Amino acid sequence: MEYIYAALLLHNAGKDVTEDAVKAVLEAAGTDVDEARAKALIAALEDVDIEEAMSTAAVAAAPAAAPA
Amino acid sequence: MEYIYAALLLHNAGKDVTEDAVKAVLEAAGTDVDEARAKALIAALEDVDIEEAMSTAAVAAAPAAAPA
Amino acid sequence: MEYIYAALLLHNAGKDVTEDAVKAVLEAAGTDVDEARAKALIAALEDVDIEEAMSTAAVAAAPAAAPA
Amino acid sequence: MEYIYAALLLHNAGKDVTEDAVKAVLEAAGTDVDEARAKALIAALEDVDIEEAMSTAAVAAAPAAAPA
Amino acid sequence: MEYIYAALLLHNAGKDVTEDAVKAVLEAAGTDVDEARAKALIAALEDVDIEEAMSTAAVAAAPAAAPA
Amino acid sequence: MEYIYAALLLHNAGKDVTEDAVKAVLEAAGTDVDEARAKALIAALEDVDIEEAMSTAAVAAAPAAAPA
Amino acid sequence: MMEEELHHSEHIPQWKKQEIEDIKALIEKYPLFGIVGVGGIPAKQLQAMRRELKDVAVLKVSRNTLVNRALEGSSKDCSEMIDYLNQQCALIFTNENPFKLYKLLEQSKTPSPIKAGAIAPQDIKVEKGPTSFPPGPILGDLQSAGIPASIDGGKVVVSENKVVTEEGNVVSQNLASMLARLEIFPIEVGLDLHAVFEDGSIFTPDVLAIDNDKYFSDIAAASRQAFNLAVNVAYPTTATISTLISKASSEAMNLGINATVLEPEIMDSLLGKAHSQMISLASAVSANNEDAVDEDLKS
Repeated sequence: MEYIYAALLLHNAGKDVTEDAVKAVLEAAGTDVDEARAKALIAALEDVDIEEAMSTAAVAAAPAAAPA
Repeated sequence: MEYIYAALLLHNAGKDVTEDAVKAVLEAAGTDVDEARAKALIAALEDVDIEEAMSTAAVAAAPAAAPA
Repeated sequence: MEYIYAALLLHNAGKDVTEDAVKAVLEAAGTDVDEARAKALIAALEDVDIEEAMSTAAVAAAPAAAPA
Repeated sequence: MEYIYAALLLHNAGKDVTEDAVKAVLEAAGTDVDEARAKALIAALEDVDIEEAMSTAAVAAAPAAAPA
Repeated sequence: MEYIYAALLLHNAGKDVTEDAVKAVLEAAGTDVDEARAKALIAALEDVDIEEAMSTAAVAAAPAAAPA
Repeated sequence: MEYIYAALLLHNAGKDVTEDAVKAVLEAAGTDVDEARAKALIAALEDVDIEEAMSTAAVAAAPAAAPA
Repeated sequence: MMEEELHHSEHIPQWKKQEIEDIKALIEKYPLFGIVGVGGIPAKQLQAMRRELKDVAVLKVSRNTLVNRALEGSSKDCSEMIDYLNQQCALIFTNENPFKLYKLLEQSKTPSPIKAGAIAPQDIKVEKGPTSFPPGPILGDLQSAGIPASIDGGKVVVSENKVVTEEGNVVSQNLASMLARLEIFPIEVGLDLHAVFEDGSIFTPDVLAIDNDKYFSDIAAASRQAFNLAVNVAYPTTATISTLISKASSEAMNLGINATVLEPEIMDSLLGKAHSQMISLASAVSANNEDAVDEDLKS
């Protein structure tokens, strides 16, 4: 998941999520960076609205134990 | 949330979540690092089992669909 | 409500929720303390499992906050 | 959560939620105060409408709050 | 399940799921192909809608928790 | 998702999921192979117990069976 | 010996030779053919089936001896199909695939009465309920056949649900007759596919029966497995990227809230959480002593 975290970190910091940016962040975290995985990530993110995908998270979080 | 993502990133990479590590990651992301925020993060995470905390649902699915 | 928050605070700090403790906290907050209420609270707490009351609290998904 | 309880306690008592106020309350409760966290709290609260945050929670908490 | 995987691979790649295509894929994967099973698959797919079957999987994976 | 199905196919056939194997399968399916994606897949699968990963329910949010 | 053979072949009637050639021609013409059992099918039903299938299949009824010769002599090397020939068979020719053919034939079967002396293919039951018969000798006939019957409301009724004969039993004449009169049809009668020959392969019913439900659920299962694998290894593709982002976001929220990380974006949730806890504790407390809480918190 580290590639995803890197992307969201950049997004949250208001930076462009690019291959180089992701690589820099991962290297700083001490992770071995696989070029292909970084590429694949950026490609997958192309048509995605990150904000929208993140707000789905709020709903997808675990259900409230049904009130008795 | 970028400080939190930095923590997730380091945790995922098997590194200790220290002030310096967090700073390095955020700097690599091109963000100005707020020393206090970094310190506060590390203080909050002291004695926290990150693996467990990230997997335990903290939030219920909102019945009042949270206004965007 | 501040009496309840005081109780939660003391409980979280691992301290006994006594009349004196509650009074000390409220005074530190700069509030006048109603002795009778403080007494009533402590008495009422006797048969209450604070930990349990806290865990049954439902937590809602907050609005997806815009990146800082 | 002690920082949050302290903030809400002050808010409910009609007091300003400042670093010093929060520290005083936490000390009175016998909690060790982390300067950075107190700072972070105040900073994080800057653009937050406490009343609003709590009313969102109230909607969600309602079912859980039905007295036993 | 290899015949199913082959069919879904072709389907996902936007290719027609034919006997020859399935056989080619399975052979490339180093699997022995049973003519009858390949034929049976294609015959079954005349009445079984892949998209429909796949969307059942999506529903099943969703959190059971849709709040009432 | 055709790269994933190629992996499932090879795994099912008891073969190693290598870049060349995946490419062979996809070529047999008549698809153009994106070298980077094949590499990214293999990298993601490193040290992964495929049997376990395919049987463990991935997180809540369900796909709307989107063709990859 | 040779002389005898020659002598014998001279006496094969032309029509037989022609028939053999006709069969061979059909075998040649169609991509596949099957051998079907036609025993026990009333002529009318056979005709009906022939009509029903006419757009997809050609049925040819011939003497087995002639079919035998055709199979042996066919250029398609299908003599092994002879194994599937027995009494009362016919050939069926079609352009459809073997599975479709099997399905069509199964679908064209109809429920039919069971004959006396036949073996029950499954337990045969009667169900409680009315019949159309007025009281009369039929009552005694039903009862002697083992069917529980009585008079009710001026009509003969079957008085309870009962298995009147078990699978494998021979059906008596009396029972067969009574079941028919009650219009209970326990047998599926139709063209019984013994085997299909296509492209050098022979397919038998055990291979040809397709369970659509199983295919459906297998596809669903495979789809789930693929999704599971992709998300669990964080493989980013159009189908998984939203879920992966969502997952990471949830994990960040979880960590932030559970560890009380005082970040702006989760303040609302943290405040909300504290508030909820306060309400929960307050209601527990006020249940014990109303005076312990504010006016607005009193339950």
